[in-house]
Amino acid sequence: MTGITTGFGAWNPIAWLLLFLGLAVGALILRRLGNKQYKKGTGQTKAFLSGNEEPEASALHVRGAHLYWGFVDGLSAYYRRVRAFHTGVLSDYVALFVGTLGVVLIVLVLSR
Amino acid sequence: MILGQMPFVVSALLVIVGLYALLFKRNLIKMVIGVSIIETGVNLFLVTVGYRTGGQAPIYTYSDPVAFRVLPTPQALTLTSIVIGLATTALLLSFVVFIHRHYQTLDAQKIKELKG
Amino acid sequence: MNALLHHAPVLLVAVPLLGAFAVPLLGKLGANVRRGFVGLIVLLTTAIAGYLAASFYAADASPIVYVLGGRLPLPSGMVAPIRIMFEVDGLSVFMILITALAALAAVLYTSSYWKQRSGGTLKDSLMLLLIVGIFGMEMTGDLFNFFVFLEITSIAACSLVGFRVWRGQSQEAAFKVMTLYTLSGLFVLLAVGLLYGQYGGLNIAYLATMVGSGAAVVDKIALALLLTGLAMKAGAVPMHMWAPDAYGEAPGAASIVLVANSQASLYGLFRVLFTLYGNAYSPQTIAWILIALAVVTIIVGVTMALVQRDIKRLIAFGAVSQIGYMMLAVGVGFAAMTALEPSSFGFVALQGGLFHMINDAACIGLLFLAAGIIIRRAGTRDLQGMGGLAHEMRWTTAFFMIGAFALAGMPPLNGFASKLMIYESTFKFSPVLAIIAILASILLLAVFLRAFQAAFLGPQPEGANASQSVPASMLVSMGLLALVVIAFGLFPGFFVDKIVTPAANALWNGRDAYIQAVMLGMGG
Amino acid sequence: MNGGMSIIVKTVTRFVYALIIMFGFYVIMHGHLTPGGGFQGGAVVASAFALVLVAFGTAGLKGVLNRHLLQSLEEVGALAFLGLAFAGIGTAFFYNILANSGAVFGKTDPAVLASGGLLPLMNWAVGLKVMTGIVSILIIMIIGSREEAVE
Repeated sequence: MTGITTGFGAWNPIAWLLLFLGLAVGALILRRLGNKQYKKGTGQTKAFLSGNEEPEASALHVRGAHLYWGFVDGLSAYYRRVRAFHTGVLSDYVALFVGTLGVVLIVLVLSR
Repeated sequence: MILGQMPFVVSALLVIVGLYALLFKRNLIKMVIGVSIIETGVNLFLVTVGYRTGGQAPIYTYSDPVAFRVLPTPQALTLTSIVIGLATTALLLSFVVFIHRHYQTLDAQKIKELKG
Repeated sequence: MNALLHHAPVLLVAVPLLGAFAVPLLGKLGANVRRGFVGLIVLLTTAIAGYLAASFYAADASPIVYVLGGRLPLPSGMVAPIRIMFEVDGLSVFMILITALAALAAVLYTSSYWKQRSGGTLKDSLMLLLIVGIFGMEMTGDLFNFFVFLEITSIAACSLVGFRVWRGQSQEAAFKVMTLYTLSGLFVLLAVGLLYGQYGGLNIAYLATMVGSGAAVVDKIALALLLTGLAMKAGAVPMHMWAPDAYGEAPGAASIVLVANSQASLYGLFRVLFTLYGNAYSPQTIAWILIALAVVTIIVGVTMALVQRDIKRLIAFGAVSQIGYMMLAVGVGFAAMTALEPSSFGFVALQGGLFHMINDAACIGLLFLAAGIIIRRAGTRDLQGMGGLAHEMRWTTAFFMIGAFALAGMPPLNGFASKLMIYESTFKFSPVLAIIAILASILLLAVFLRAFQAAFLGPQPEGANASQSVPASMLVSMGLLALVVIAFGLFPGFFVDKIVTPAANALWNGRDAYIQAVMLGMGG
Repeated sequence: MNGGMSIIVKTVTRFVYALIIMFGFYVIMHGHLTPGGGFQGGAVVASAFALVLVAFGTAGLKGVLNRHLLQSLEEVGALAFLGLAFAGIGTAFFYNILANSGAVFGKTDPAVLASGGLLPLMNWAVGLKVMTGIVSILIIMIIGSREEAVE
């Protein structure tokens, strides 16, 4: 009753949750087995940046607008086109609407 | 026969004229007028669809009870659509008033703060 | 059949309409009276919707016909059924549930949102009018009344978008949206006129029996007008430009009702394709038009969302891409249904697409409501200028996370269940489409992680006004949606069985039942 | 705008506007018998006010029309319409309970003003809503454009 079958596979969230919880418990157990010998507050727990001083968290923080800069830059050819496509001019909106209507109309009338 | 098709031709022309205004006119008021013209074209089309040769107007009071009367549905549709058109035009024009107040222009090409 | 159940379809429209007209009068008695009244009206409407749905599913899920100003059977001697009718089948009930959920969440949220600003009276009135229009679109059995309700939603929705008259952008958005909505409405009206001229009737069931018997070109032109006009109102690329403007500029609570409005247009599209036209004209072509629009919508929606800086526009582009998933699933379903040998994966695709509609309404609604709080707290819509809100807004953070993860299809939330159904059935149909859908879904997760990181993590920027606390009613409203998201996620089988399958059945093989419900009610 | 138009327009308006209002009410009243009805009649009545506004400027209507009163009347018209629709809920929404009943508006013979059941009442309700609605749209738009001139 809780799950769904798609005809090729099945999905049961309760079973998934049980599995997830089991794995989580297993992971915690593994973590408990780890080494507790390190000393807090010393160099052992600090980030190592090639020996440089670690900057403050606020200076390291990447704000929202800059996230995925690399991804967007890599696709810049696509983004240039698709952003130019969103002109913000009402006439273009209407033109796209009427153009789509025209294409759909032609395809439908030509189909048998 | 061709004359009988004239109203359809005219309504198609009206729609095209209205679309022309929407596509190529830069003044917002003219674009609103374009919307109104398309509306008129569609309304004319609806009225024409309801026309039957020799049919009487469906006004019960004065018509001969056995007369061949047209179905009043298209007229009712047209009236409803006119009423809706009035509301739409009023709303569009009030937006234009406010746009002019904020942007100091009515040029559709310049009103594009929202893009991308 | 008792009286309340008998009148339930019309009451769903009449009660909010009464509310919309009475609110301005009651508003003169004071804001609290008005707010209580609006809450009462919406609760009543939701209760009627719930009751209608419960009785509908408890019975044999056959279509209910309600004749305004008369009764079935209609007077004898008519060729076509000339009455204003509501016809409610499985799909309508499903859409009614979505709308009721959105309306309830929006009104709960809004009950405290406008305390500081004036003009709440008009906003409540418009919101109720929008709800009236959406319910009407989803229930009407008459093509012309579909147009009328479409225009009601257009006018109410655009007034809501342009409600903040002190913002230039909101006026710009409202003007653009109104022009496009009007144009689409006029195209729909033109199609209605064409069909009326051809067959002399407006009833959807009657027209469905006649389509194909007249001039094919006229039918096809009408179909193209209806398809494009309704796809535009649903927000399909390349006609989606209005959607980010409208969703972005509408007040927070109105955005969720606007999403329900888009879905109602999608409902209209499905009704036209499956019930009105069936497989009268080259259904494979139509299905592929739908699929092509859907693929472009998914890709453009999600990639544009990735580069938005305005948080509401970001969510809005996400909403656009989700419309693509629904169209993809239903397009695949339509193609499978009208294929020479219908195969069961098409039905799964339909189920998935419809299930995704209600999931999308809940998740996108949750995100828009959370975004409203974020904007109010951060004092900006720009992702660059906000941050660190997780420190003091634990509930909002949790709700935003639930909405984002669910929409991006993370197990075990509801978005995963519906998307899984879409992926697997689409994969069977065409692997490339499924791969595009999955990749876009991953990208969508990245989009919302970006919004989440920007708004909630990191240090707070200078000058954030941290004094305001989130009103309880907003948290309750978001909690309601989050509950729906989690419940649908944990028990997808139950909900698919109960509410989605009747809706999918109405599309898959319910055409005859829909027609018969009206045509058998005609006098001899 | 405040000065209004020329003396000719003003004089003609004085003659005509009452006639237009009367004609509008006639159209509303006979909505169930002849072409026309609530919306058309209401629009005609509102056009009389529009004429006065154009001829005399905004000063012409100052004090005569109160925007809040107009909006309240508009809501009353809408509620009356909806209430009449609810009146037939025993059978169906919008069911015409008065038609052919022989009672107040229920005369059965055609071309009588007191026929048509709820229809004439609905015409009045719609007429009230439309005339007040259009007049308040006019007033609001004039106020809107005037503030703009001040800026």
